[in-house]
Amino acid sequence: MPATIETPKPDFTHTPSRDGDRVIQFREALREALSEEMRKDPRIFLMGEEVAQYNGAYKVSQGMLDEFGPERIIDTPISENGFAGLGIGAAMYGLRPVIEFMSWSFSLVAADQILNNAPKMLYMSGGQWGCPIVFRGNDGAGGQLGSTHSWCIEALYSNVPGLKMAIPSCPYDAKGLLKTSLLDDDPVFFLESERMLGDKAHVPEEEYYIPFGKAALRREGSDCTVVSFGRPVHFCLDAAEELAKEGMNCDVLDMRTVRPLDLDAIIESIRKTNRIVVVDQSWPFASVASEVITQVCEHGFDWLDAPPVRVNSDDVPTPYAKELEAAYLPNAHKIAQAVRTACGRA
Amino acid sequence: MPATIETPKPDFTHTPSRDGDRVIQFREALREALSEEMRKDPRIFLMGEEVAQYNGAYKVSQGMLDEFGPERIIDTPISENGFAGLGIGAAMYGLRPVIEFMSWSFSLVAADQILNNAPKMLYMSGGQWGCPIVFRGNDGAGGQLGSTHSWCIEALYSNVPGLKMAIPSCPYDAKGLLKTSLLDDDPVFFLESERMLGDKAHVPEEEYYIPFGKAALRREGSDCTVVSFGRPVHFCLDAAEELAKEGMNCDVLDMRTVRPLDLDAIIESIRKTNRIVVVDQSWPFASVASEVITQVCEHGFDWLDAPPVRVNSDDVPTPYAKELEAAYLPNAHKIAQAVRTACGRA
Amino acid sequence: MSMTTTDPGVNRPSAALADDILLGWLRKMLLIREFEIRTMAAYQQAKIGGFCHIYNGQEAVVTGTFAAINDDDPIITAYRDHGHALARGMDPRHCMAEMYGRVSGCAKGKGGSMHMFDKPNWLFGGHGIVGAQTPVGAGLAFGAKYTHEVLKRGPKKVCLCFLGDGAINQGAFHEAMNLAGLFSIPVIYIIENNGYSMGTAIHRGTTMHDKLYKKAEANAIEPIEIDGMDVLNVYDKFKPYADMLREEQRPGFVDLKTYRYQGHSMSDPQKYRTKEEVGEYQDRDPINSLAHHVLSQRECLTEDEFKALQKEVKAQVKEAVAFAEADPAPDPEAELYSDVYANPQPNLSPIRDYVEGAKNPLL
Amino acid sequence: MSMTTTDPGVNRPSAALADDILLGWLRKMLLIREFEIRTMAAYQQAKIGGFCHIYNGQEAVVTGTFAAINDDDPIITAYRDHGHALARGMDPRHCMAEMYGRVSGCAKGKGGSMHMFDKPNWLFGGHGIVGAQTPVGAGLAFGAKYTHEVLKRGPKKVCLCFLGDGAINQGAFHEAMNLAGLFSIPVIYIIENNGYSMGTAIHRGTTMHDKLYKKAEANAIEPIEIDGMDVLNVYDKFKPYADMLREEQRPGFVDLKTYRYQGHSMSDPQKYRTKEEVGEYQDRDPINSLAHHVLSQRECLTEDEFKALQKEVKAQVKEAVAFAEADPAPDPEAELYSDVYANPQPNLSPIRDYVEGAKNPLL
Ligand SMILES: Cc1ncc(C[n+]2csc(CCOP(=O)(O)OP(=O)(O)O)c2C)c(N)n1
Ligand SMILES: Cc1ncc(C[n+]2csc(CCOP(=O)(O)OP(=O)(O)O)c2C)c(N)n1
Ligand SMILES: [Mg+2]
Ligand SMILES: [Mg+2]
Repeated sequence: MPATIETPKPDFTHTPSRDGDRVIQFREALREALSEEMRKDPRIFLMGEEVAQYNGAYKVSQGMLDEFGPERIIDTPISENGFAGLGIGAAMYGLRPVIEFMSWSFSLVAADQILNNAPKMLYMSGGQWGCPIVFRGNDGAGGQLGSTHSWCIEALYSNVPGLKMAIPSCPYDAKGLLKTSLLDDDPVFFLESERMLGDKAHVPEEEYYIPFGKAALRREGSDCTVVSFGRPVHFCLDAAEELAKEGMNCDVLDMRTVRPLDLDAIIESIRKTNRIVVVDQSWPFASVASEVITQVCEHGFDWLDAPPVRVNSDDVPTPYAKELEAAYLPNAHKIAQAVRTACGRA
Repeated sequence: MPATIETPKPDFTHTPSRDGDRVIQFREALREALSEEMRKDPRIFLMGEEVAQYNGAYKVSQGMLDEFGPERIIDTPISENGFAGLGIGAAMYGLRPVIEFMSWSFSLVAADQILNNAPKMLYMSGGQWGCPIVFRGNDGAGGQLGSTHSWCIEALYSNVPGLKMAIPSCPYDAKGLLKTSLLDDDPVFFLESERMLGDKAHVPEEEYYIPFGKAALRREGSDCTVVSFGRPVHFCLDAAEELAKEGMNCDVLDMRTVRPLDLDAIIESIRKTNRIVVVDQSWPFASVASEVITQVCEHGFDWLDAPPVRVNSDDVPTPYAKELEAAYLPNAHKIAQAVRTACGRA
Repeated sequence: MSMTTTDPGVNRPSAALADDILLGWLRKMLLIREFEIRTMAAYQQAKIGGFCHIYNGQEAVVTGTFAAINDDDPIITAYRDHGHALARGMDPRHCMAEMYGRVSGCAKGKGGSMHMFDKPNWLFGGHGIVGAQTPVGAGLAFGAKYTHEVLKRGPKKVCLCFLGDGAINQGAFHEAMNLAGLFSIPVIYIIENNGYSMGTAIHRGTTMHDKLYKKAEANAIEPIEIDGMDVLNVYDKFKPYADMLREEQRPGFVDLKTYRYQGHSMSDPQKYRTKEEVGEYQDRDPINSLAHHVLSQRECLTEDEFKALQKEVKAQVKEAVAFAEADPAPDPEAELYSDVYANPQPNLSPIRDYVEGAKNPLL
Repeated sequence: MSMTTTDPGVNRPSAALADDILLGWLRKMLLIREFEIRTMAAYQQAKIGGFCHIYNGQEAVVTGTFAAINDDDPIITAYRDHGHALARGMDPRHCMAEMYGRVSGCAKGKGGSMHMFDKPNWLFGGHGIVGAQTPVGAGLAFGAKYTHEVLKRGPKKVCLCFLGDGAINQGAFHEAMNLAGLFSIPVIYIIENNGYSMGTAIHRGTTMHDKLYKKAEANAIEPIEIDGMDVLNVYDKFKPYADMLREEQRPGFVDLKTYRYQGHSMSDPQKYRTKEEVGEYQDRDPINSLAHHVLSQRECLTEDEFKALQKEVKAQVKEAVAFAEADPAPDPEAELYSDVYANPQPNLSPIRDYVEGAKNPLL
């Protein structure tokens, strides 16, 4: 019988302040999370295209080859299905792999491994073997990368039971959520954004973990609930700022994980605001936005004074041209407009 | 410049009666649609695993090798990504491929081709090359096939713009919708059900086409709107029958295509019933059911007197054991219960 | 291609094995054969559902290869997996109960025929998507090598990853072979080359079907061909090969030629081959061959003992069926929402909270 | 491996070509080089967005292979595609306008640098997902063969499907090769083997990197190796090979050794190779080689004519840039929701109805 080594449970009680002057980039926060956990647990390794010698296509793993060596920071050929599956086998064997997709857009060639194997192994084996693995990489439009390179895979993959999904919006959360992911015993799909990797903010040097399924209230207001996750959270805050000038005040909820989804926080907010706008940078049809709205209607219908409104990317393949892409993506203007609609002021 | 050959537009004016005694199986209706169109258009060919010499794993293509020969009924190795991509290239070149997935569950290995290429080619090329292709096969639980073989891919794939998706519930529609798919200039994802291939009903011998985006009202009632597509439509009808005995009468809408989705028919119905239950055999999170509820809330919120209710498969990998699978799938009992809930009678 | 050859005579590795070992193989193969006969019967009575793939004819493959490796070497295979489970030591009762969809099944009835997992015996499944187990197999071997070299725990291992001849055509396998060749991962790909993938004879689906080893060589993997109808031959050829790969910690590829007597699955009319062809292979039946060897060559078994052995195995399988019949079905209330997450949390699903299920009977 | 060899002397196919043809090649290569120089400049000025992959150093590949086939043979390639578009005859103005994201771009600004499509010239893209074009290429060749044999229209064709050395490691390619070998599909896979996939030197990512032909042979495809730094050599080796495959309607595989002078994309610090290595290849620059040939060996061009040619090409590219600069950006109102469906219908989207967009400028 394979030996079982317990992974420590994350300590969620320690929650250092978000304020401070240790300002680092989003990518550095990710690296810090990875490195801290790798130092403690030799079973963790990082594998993906260009993660080692090239220091990461987006420099998330910069310097990690030097610290951890080629046995634990591993360059792969362009074989996403192959190395995702390899990670799954290694996880079943008892290791704790972190598989980097240079972009989640490239994970479609690995869809079978990541959707049919990782999230279902525990069930298919009747509880014998789980799959503690983290898949991570860039998600969403990276800036004029065109239609094959701009996937928001949360809409597709969140449908699948057995996986967890984290989508941080800021460096502080990136570190805390990734550290939690690395200790989790289930497959975690961790979605970063190329457009945010250079974002800077205070990140505590000390260790901390952010629990899954706990939304963060980024701004308070009683006129409308605005729900989002990942990069569009910033557009929501911009919109809220703009709307405040018009006398409309929003609760802005950053979900942080979409599976689990902190419905309680949303319901609590709409009990106050009675209105909701959901902002999601993926295509609309059968998206996380659809799901949030559905859950809100199922569980908070009576609190709603107006139809829920969603803001997604436009329902077209992501265009290349700057003007088209800008028109396509959610932005503060569209969100503000949606809030006005939700509040009957459009 | 490659020559362009116009494909005739389907004639939707001819709608033969659904009643009659030419009773054939669902699979025969599919075969009839394929064969009729293949006789008229030599550009159509059928490709997939075991479609030719074996006469189809599920006998949809029985006898077609004899009629059309090995150039047009083509057996492939187990290389879904390869032959789906091959079909896409052939479609771009000017042919009209029909690619059979033995099961849509096996299309995950081809996800990149069918989601990144087929639906986006027209856009990426700025209108130069479309992709007139039909992907078809079994979708949903086939009867104790376990978690990797029971996918309902509509939840995942319907998110993607550029594709169309048809999900017939009966032989009559199977023929008419597949014939329409074969004349369409866009990629059509055509979802059959192993559990229905043997279903028998009257199918007119003559040619007819069913337009996309037109739901069929399968039963009328004013107490609740029940929306579904594909196999669960039958469970909805059973539930409606049961509920009628309790004095509750349902509109049962069979959507027939989910992209396009006939929202107008749904709204029309809820203006009468003010209540809605959506039945979808896929997992709930970010499913077509979520989308239907969201669209209804966006466009028909004021008509709703009660929270919308959905019935999905349970949110777990599909179990093997008969009892677990039965508990997992939507059924008439669950649907009736959902309608009672929607009508405040639970 | 480099072929590992063995002397026909006394230098065969199997010649050095004790009689008991060979008798153990015979028992194993009889058990698998008998188990499958009962499986077919139960399937025909609709006691077993879903897809069900019978192993008859291929018994020498698992018996011979498993004999050449260690009990703690990881194993992974496709959906035609009853033989692997039994040969690896799974109690036939749990194997049968799984197919019956019962609580004492190896996966508590959640997996079924295609998904036999046995953690105590290092069997990592039973996988239904053709070819999908091949990168996972590389990962198991990677895990073993990493554990040995980086974590400094555990011995040098090899992973046996089985796949069918039809699975060769999945891109996943080529990615896996390239990774294995590149990283020198000790995974041994064993093609159970029974000549057909469903109704497709190998030459109709696979290029270079008579030189499959080229597919390995293209990925810097040293291949070997083995006739799999004779378990002694399988062991003799495979043992030194596996030993070498274990020692050198690098990948392998075995074109193991075998044959399945039954249809692809329980619903296969088998029009794609002749009765004569099946008969030719049955004339070289692996069980008969080994029986002949121990009865007439080694003479370490008498006819009476053989009959007793057959009887014993029959009884064991009969008991396994009775066990499965008597075993209760899983209770949806307790089992539907368990084993989905190792670490269940609130709000993971819009439907219900996940729970911890009953302990797996094998653990 | 079977290598198609050609005499070094007068029997070379290119020796029989008229001077004009070779001068046309020279012009083509100069055009590509100049175009890429301007592309880099425009990218650095942020006039071009997204990923942008420069073709410098590889010009002889497209020039030599395209010269060996017909204008109506289908072509498909990866994202490093400016050279293919220009060599195939796309007006540089539409090519540059595409990268500028303007309405007169070959994809009306919807595709960008990685997605150059040119229907009149049978160029089926520019594809961004590594390896994904390889089954599609098999499909184009299948389409051509089907059109010829089943529809009884059109001539025998070959499809050239280009891919990088890194793309070899995608499973899609192996599935495609097996299908091509099995169905005898006239697709010629041309590995533009520039030795690197991003920062990964070929031996670090690909087994049998010095015998790539083994990957083809494993799929019953007869391969060939060509040094791609000299366009005459490319043509001489490729022409008879392509002719044979066209005639016999079967697949090919070319390990075409070339080199890229620039980084992988515009944001590559290139720490994985030395300046010396780049210099060695630049010493064998394909443009210089051909210039030398026509100036000093064939003597069909004078120094003055060469200078005039260079000037003319410079002017043409400059004009293309000016064209792109002046061209308007697409109007989201008209173009965002067009070209999504060839047959738009109501209710396809919850957001808005799809529309017909402006006619593509190339059509
Ligand atoms: C990706 C995928 N495609 C198709 C199938 C359906 N299928 C199941 S088994 C099989 C044949 C496999 O043949 P082979 O690999 O030779 O194994 P054997 O059945 O002979 O043991 C097919 C096509 C599947 N399970 N997965
Ligand atoms: C499936 C997939 N994985 C990763 C990438 C990111 N990527 C783009 S180009 C590239 C390197 C490809 O190298 P090669 O095939 O040798 O082509 P070259 O750039 O040398 O022309 C990578 C990893 C991608 N586009 N698609
Ligand atoms: Mg087989
Ligand atoms: Mg390269």
